[in-house]
Amino acid sequence: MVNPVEAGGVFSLIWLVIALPLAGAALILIGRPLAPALFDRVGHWLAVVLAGGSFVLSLALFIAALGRDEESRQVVQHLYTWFDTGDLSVGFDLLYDQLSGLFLLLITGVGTLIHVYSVGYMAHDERRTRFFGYLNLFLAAMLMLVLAENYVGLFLGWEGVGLASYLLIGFWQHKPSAAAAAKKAFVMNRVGDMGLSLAIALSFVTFGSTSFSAIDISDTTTTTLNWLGILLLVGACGKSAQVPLQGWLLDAMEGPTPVSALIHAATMVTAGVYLIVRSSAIFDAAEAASTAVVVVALVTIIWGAALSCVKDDIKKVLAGSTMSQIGYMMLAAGLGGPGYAFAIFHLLTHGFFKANMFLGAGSLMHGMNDDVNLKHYGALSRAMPVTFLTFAMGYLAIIGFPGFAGFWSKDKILEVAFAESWLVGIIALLAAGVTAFYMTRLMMLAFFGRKRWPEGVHPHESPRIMTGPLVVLAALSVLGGVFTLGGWLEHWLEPVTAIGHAEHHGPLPVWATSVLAVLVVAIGVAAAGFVFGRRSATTEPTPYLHVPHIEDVVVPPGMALTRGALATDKYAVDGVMSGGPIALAAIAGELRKAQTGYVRSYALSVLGGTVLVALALIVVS
Amino acid sequence: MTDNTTAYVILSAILFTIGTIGVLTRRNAIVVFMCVELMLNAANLALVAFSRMHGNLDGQVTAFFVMVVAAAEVVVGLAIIMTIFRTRNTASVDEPRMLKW
Amino acid sequence: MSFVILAAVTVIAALGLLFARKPVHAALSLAVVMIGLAMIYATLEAPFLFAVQIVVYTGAILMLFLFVIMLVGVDTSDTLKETIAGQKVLATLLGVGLGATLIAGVGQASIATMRGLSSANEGGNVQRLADLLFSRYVIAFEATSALLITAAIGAMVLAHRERIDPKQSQTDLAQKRVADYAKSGKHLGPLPPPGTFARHNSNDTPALLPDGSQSTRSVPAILAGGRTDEGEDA
Amino acid sequence: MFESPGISYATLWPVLLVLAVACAGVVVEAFAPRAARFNTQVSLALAGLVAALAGTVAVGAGSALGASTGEGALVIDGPGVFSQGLVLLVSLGGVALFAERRLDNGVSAFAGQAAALPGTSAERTASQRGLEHTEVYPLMMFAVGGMMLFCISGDLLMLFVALEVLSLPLYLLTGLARRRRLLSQEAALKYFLLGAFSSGIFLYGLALVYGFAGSMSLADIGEVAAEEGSGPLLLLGIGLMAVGLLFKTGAVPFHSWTPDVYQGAPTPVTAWMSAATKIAAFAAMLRLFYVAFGAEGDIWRPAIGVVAVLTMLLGASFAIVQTDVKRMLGYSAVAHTGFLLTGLLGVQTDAFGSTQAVLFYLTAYGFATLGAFAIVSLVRGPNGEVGSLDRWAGLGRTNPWVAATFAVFLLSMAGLPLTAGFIGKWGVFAAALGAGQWPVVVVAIGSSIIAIFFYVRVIMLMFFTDPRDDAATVSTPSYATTVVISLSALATVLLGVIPGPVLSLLVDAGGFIG
Amino acid sequence: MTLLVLVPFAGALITAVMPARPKLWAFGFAIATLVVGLVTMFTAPDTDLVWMEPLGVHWALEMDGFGKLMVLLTVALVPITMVAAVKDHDKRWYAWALALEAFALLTFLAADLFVFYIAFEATLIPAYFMIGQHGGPHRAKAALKFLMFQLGGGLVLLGALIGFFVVSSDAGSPSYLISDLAQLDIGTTAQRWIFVAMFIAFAVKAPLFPVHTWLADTTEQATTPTSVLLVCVLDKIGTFGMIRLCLGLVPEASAWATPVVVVLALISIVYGAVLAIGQDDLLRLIGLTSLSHFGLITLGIFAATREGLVGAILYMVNHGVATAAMFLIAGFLITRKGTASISSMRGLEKATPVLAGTFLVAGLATAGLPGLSQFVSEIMVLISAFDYHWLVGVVAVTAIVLAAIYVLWAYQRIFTGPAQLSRRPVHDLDRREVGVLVPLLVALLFFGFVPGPLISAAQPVVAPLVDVIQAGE
Repeated sequence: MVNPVEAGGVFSLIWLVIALPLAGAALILIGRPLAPALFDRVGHWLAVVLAGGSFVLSLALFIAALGRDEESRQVVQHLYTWFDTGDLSVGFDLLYDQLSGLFLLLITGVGTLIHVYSVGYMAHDERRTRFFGYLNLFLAAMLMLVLAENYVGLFLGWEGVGLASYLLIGFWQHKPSAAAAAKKAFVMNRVGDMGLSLAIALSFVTFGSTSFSAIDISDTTTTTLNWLGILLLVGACGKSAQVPLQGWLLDAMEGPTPVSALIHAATMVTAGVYLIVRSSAIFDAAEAASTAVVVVALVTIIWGAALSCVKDDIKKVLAGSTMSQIGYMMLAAGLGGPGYAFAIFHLLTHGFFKANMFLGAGSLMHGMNDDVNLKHYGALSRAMPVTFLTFAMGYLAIIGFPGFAGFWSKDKILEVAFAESWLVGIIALLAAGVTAFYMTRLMMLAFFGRKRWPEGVHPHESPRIMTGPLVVLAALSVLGGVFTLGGWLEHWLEPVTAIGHAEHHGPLPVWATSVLAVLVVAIGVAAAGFVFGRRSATTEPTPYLHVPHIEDVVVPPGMALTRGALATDKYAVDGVMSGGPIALAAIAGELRKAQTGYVRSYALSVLGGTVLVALALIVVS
Repeated sequence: MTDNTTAYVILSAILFTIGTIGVLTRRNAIVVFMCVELMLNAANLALVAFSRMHGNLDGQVTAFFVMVVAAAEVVVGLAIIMTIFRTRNTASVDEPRMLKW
Repeated sequence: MSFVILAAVTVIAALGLLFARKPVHAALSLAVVMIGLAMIYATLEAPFLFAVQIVVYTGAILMLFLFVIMLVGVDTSDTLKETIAGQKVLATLLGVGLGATLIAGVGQASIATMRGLSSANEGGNVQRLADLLFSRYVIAFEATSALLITAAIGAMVLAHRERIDPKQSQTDLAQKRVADYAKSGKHLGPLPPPGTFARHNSNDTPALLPDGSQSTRSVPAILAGGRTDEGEDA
Repeated sequence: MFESPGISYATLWPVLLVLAVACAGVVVEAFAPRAARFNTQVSLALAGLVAALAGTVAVGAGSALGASTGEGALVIDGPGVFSQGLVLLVSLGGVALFAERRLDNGVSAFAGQAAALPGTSAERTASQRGLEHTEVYPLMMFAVGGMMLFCISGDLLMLFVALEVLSLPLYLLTGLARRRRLLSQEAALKYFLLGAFSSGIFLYGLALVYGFAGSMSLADIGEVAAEEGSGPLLLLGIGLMAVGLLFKTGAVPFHSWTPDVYQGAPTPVTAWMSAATKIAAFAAMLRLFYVAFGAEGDIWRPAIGVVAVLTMLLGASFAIVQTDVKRMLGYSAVAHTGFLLTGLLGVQTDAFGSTQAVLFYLTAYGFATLGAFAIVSLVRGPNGEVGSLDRWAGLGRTNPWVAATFAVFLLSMAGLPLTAGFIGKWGVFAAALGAGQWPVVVVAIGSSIIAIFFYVRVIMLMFFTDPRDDAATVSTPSYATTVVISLSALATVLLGVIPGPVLSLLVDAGGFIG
Repeated sequence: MTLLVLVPFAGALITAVMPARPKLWAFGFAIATLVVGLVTMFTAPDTDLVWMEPLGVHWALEMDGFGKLMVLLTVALVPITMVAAVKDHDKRWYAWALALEAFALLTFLAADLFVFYIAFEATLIPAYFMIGQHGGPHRAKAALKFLMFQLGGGLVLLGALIGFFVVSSDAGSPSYLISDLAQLDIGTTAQRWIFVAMFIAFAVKAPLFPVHTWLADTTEQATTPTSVLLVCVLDKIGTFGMIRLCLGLVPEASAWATPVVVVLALISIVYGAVLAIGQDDLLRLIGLTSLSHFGLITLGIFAATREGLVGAILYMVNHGVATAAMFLIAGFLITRKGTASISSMRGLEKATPVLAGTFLVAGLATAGLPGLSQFVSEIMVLISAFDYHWLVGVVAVTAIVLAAIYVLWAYQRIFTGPAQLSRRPVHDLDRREVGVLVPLLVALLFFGFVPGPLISAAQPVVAPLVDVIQAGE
């Protein structure tokens, strides 16, 4: 429920949170072609400083919000009216509330770390400055997404992150695969955006506004709300890589690794979860839509986990895992009630540990000459100790090792899942086991076992500037669980998600769920250890069954359709339009032969006409 | 001697028809032209008959004019036919057909 | 009764126009038609037209026709075989169709019986016609003069060949020839006949002069150069 | 018994003057020395036409308008006088084109010796000596006189005589081309035979109408028809008389002479004839159909509508496939007849009715066609005019001004806004639609689209196609042709941009009277 | 206000005859027109003079908010294209461009239907010559096709024009003033016929499926500055007419025809985009995207809600700017590569990063990326389409995916991948070219975030239309 107060004090600077990175992006992208030397020298630091500034500001806002009483923590800043047609009025409004406050911290925090990391990671790229411009652009868009006070503003950010994602995935454009992946990501996102666009339209038609504060379910039929929910879900599926729109995420790993960490793990892909939590008022009243969310989430959890089990590309393993984990978040959000808070909780912890692991993977690649194939790794724990240790923290967090961040957040989700139904609970539980399995596989293949390095590769630890952020993120992966102490997060988010502390009673007591979870995870770890623990020397790719994705099913007929349309246009439509004259000319060409040149034929036609006219007159009279 | 105009008009219609058919079927330009004259004569007959029917002389005057016109037309027509004949050595109306299509 | 006979005669004579192979015969049958019509005019209280029809139409116009026929070649005769596909059939069909329409229309119309011209002709047909001609129709009458002048000019333009140069007498020609010879040494005598001493006796083979050279002048200009081409410059 | 007819010479003198000039021309031909004939004839004709035009304007502005003269034989009404003036205007242009001698090495477009056989040395000599038939001027003046009478004929006899007076000189003029004489003679023969045939049909119709009404006067016929209702005699008479007039205007299926004659006739003759004949014929047709047959409107409108539809469709379609520019313009003339007939389907009103529409269309078309054919006469190759459109390619690059002016005429014929043709087209369509003739209007719009195709194709050919090796060139004309082309273009544009005065003039002129 | 039409027209004449530096003169006149346009927008009173009295035609000009937007678009785009055209167009093009501008302005200013029609048709002549005199090898054919389609449509419109005259004469004295025509009480049948005639004409102009086939041929053969003026200015007359004349004069018939029109618009949206995806010729591609966009504009118009109409009007402006940028960028690209074939380009980003960047921005603008101006209008249209019927909204919204595909796939094929080895070095944009694009891109960005001025201009025009239509329903 959004019921904000006007911005004042430090909150009148909300806009600056977006403006800082935006200014960075603008400066760098426009300035670089004008003054290449200058920007190549300082451009990346400018970006880092602006991102950091944004983080500091976010922190200040968060502290200010903490200092306020609960009623005035939701703050809206009206910048100006974006467009207003009389009926449809959309303000350029920013909303700072408990939810966006957390996101702000996550985005700017992790974002800043990744900026710093990238300074090292991209050091040798000649287009590094532009990379930072894009990163800043992404930050601005993502912040716009979470700060917008209405769906249109959200959509602005939503598409903005899509654009930034496109630019960054395809950053190495000279690789056709990267360019294709970038396009694929944008297009599939746009498929989701159709849903979001329609949701905007429907919300306007239903509520007369696109503002979050205008959402009022009292006068609205359940059908409408269900449709609204489903449309939002379609949007969320696209952005958050949920089945069936998941296909782009693995390809997106073509982008530089910091991008994968920032966009395709920590922030952008979680926008779908944000969207659903932000629209909790709708989903609470839309039973069918919520169920749809749960179903999509469960499928994605399993699908993502399964992918991770068979991929040899370390980034793809992590990407699959991301899908799966976002599935957990969606699951929680779909289950409603306290699930919203748990979804956000998992989102935050996942942001930490997954960013950590991605950056770790980047560090590994850095050491391995950009090789991403796990089968070429092995025994790196000694070669790259810092990376190993920080990665291990992330590993423990994701599998839910008790005490680590992931343990707390996943546990909560399993609780609500079991509270919903046995089936949901068990699927979620088993998937946790699978998570443990594939992550252990990754650890085993990368850090332990035999060296399977290709020739000429000499792994080495990454520079400080890269390991620094790793350490910070590792720490957060360990400590992320603090948010949930005493149910703080649930309480904090309560005004946004509009749920009370509805007691949820599952079939199992809470402690039993935790124990079960630990047990299942242990089994997963053990299984993986058993399978991959031996000193396997194979570098053969792991075989797997290729299941056609939706784009595989849609694209060939789509291209056929295009070709068909082209042919139709050329021959049928234009044939009729332009063929008319041609046919006419042909007919006339034949008919003109009637003009034989014989004067008697002419006379005949005169006589014929005479009879015609005479008869016509007689007949008409 | 009939007092019924219809008979005269029907006769004129028959002559007119013969004239038109002649124009269409004869190839000698002079004969074609004679057929046109027959058509004019048919019209004259109708005019004279109608003149008597209506009891005024307008028809007769018109017929007279038609004769004058016909005379002029004949001169021009025959001159043109002669020209064609001199260049092509034929009086057939089918012969000159460079202009077509 | 007289009408029936006259009608029959005129129609039969008119049909002659369709079927006579020789133009002369066609002209003669047209003469019969015209005289027949003249007689009918007489019965229709149009004595002036009766006279004009015979004098002007038959006597002058038709004679003009005959004159031209003679000029064009009195012996030429048309085959009645049709060269344009379907022309005869269509022409007959349409012609008869038109005739039938006319006859049906005229027959259907309740044409009043003749009012007669006795009152209109009072004081003489010619006088009354003259009255009309010079009052109501005087402008038309004047206009016909334009028509006749046009016809005269037309005949002149198309048929009269104007002499461009004054006619040259024998003396003029002889003097010119000598003058040419004095100026350019042009041969005084007549042109060498074509083919003389030539291998072929065809007209386009130049004659051989006594010195054995070829005389281009012996080939008629029309054969040497050909006629100027008609039509667009191709 | 005899009463001298009341002839109002005050209103009639322009016509008489033109005929008198024609006669004077004949006298000149007989007595003036050869060298003086050309100049005398041209100045005589021009002076006569200008004087007649001034007279016509005076009559139009005077109070005598609306009277009939010569015992009803002639009717001096607004539309009649307007069309007379129009005939005189285009005839002035015609004389100028006739007098053009710069294009073909100092000789005019007319045969040096019409009696000399084509291709003989006699013909060549005549050409070399610069001989020409100055008789064309009196012939033309007779035709003009006939046309002027045709415009104001108040009875059937006058109509017939005027028709012949205007036709006979045209037959002759058609056959007098200097170049390509075989074509010219063939055209003359065809025109003559078909013209005589159709005037025979016209005459028979006239006889039937007289038989119905017992009077020659158009006004009387109208009255009788209104009183007694229509009978078969009248209907057949209307039909046959319509054929005669439709033939003159070149309506389908009476059109077949048009392309042949337009192509075969000397281009100046085509230029003048295509404009003037159409004006006179439509003026007469409007008068006949509105005054004499006005009461039968519901009966003849469908028939004329069918003819109009056929004319527009076939005229436009056939023009598409033509390769000779004169022939194409000939078929386009057929199509324009269709549009004019569409206007004829309307009704006379006291505001902007079909009379105004048709007369404006004639004005627009008259100038456009005069100018267009004048330009055709400029485009030449080594052997005279070049008709083949292929060889017109690239004219816009070599001679942008000539091509642009030609384009203006074509666009006016196509009916594009800001040219006179547009207002004309708008007018006839509006007149027909106002009378509820929407099916014809729909066809008219469709045929306009077809028609545009061939006009635009020529423009494309001139401007966007590369010239061929044997491309035609533009000869520099004398002032006469230049002035005609310029004024026609000017009129075409002016009437398109500010048609108001002419439209007002037409509305003030009112409708045809009996 | 007459001055606004006369200045470019005089400019055209002067440019045509000026022997020295005609292009500079033309540019000067274009700038003068821009200035006059801006001044007129705020100061000039309406014009109303009797032109052809018997026909009820007035030389009547007025500029409402809608007209202002269109005038602004026109007077701004002409100088920009002139700068873009300077290298490979001669003075004829400049003269015709000014003539085109004059007539296009006249259509937007006309307060008299007859004047509108005259200008509507008159625009075709300059356009015809502009296409036919510069461009690809088959330009003559393309010009002919263009003109035939347009004149065909124009003649159908003539039918409507005459229909109005007949109705207006029957009602008393004829008048072609649009304000008078709006007062006419037209019978249902007549109204429908008139609507159909007008709609066909405007559908050809705009263009809509299935009368769009001239578009791709024309844009393929014409030079890009020509295409800019054609697609971004001239085609707007079609949608302008739909609002001003279809909705404005025959609202009941418009409502009657809406289902059919909406279906055509939907087909255009999807069909145009699908065709664009399959194009190898960049210029054809851009042309066909416009088909899709005109579908959306039409959809917005006939959904006939406040936001739909405002959205459509905005869309016309924004599409004008975005597509102009697309065409010009494509033109710069083609002058470098000597071909418009996408398949013969690859990896150009490396050599021409700025060109690539501008292409992407303009492309994404046409794809309706939020933050760029076309988004605002697109979302309004989509909302109103959804409001009209949810299924319509669902079909229309596919445009955003298809647009992403055609823009990004083209970008991918042209700019990404390994750089091509080329004998001729390919240079990035020079200063003139950047100068051409900057105003357009700035406008795209500015109106993306601040569409307020555009909306407030459009709103007063839309309000009465919506009132009439909603009252009718």
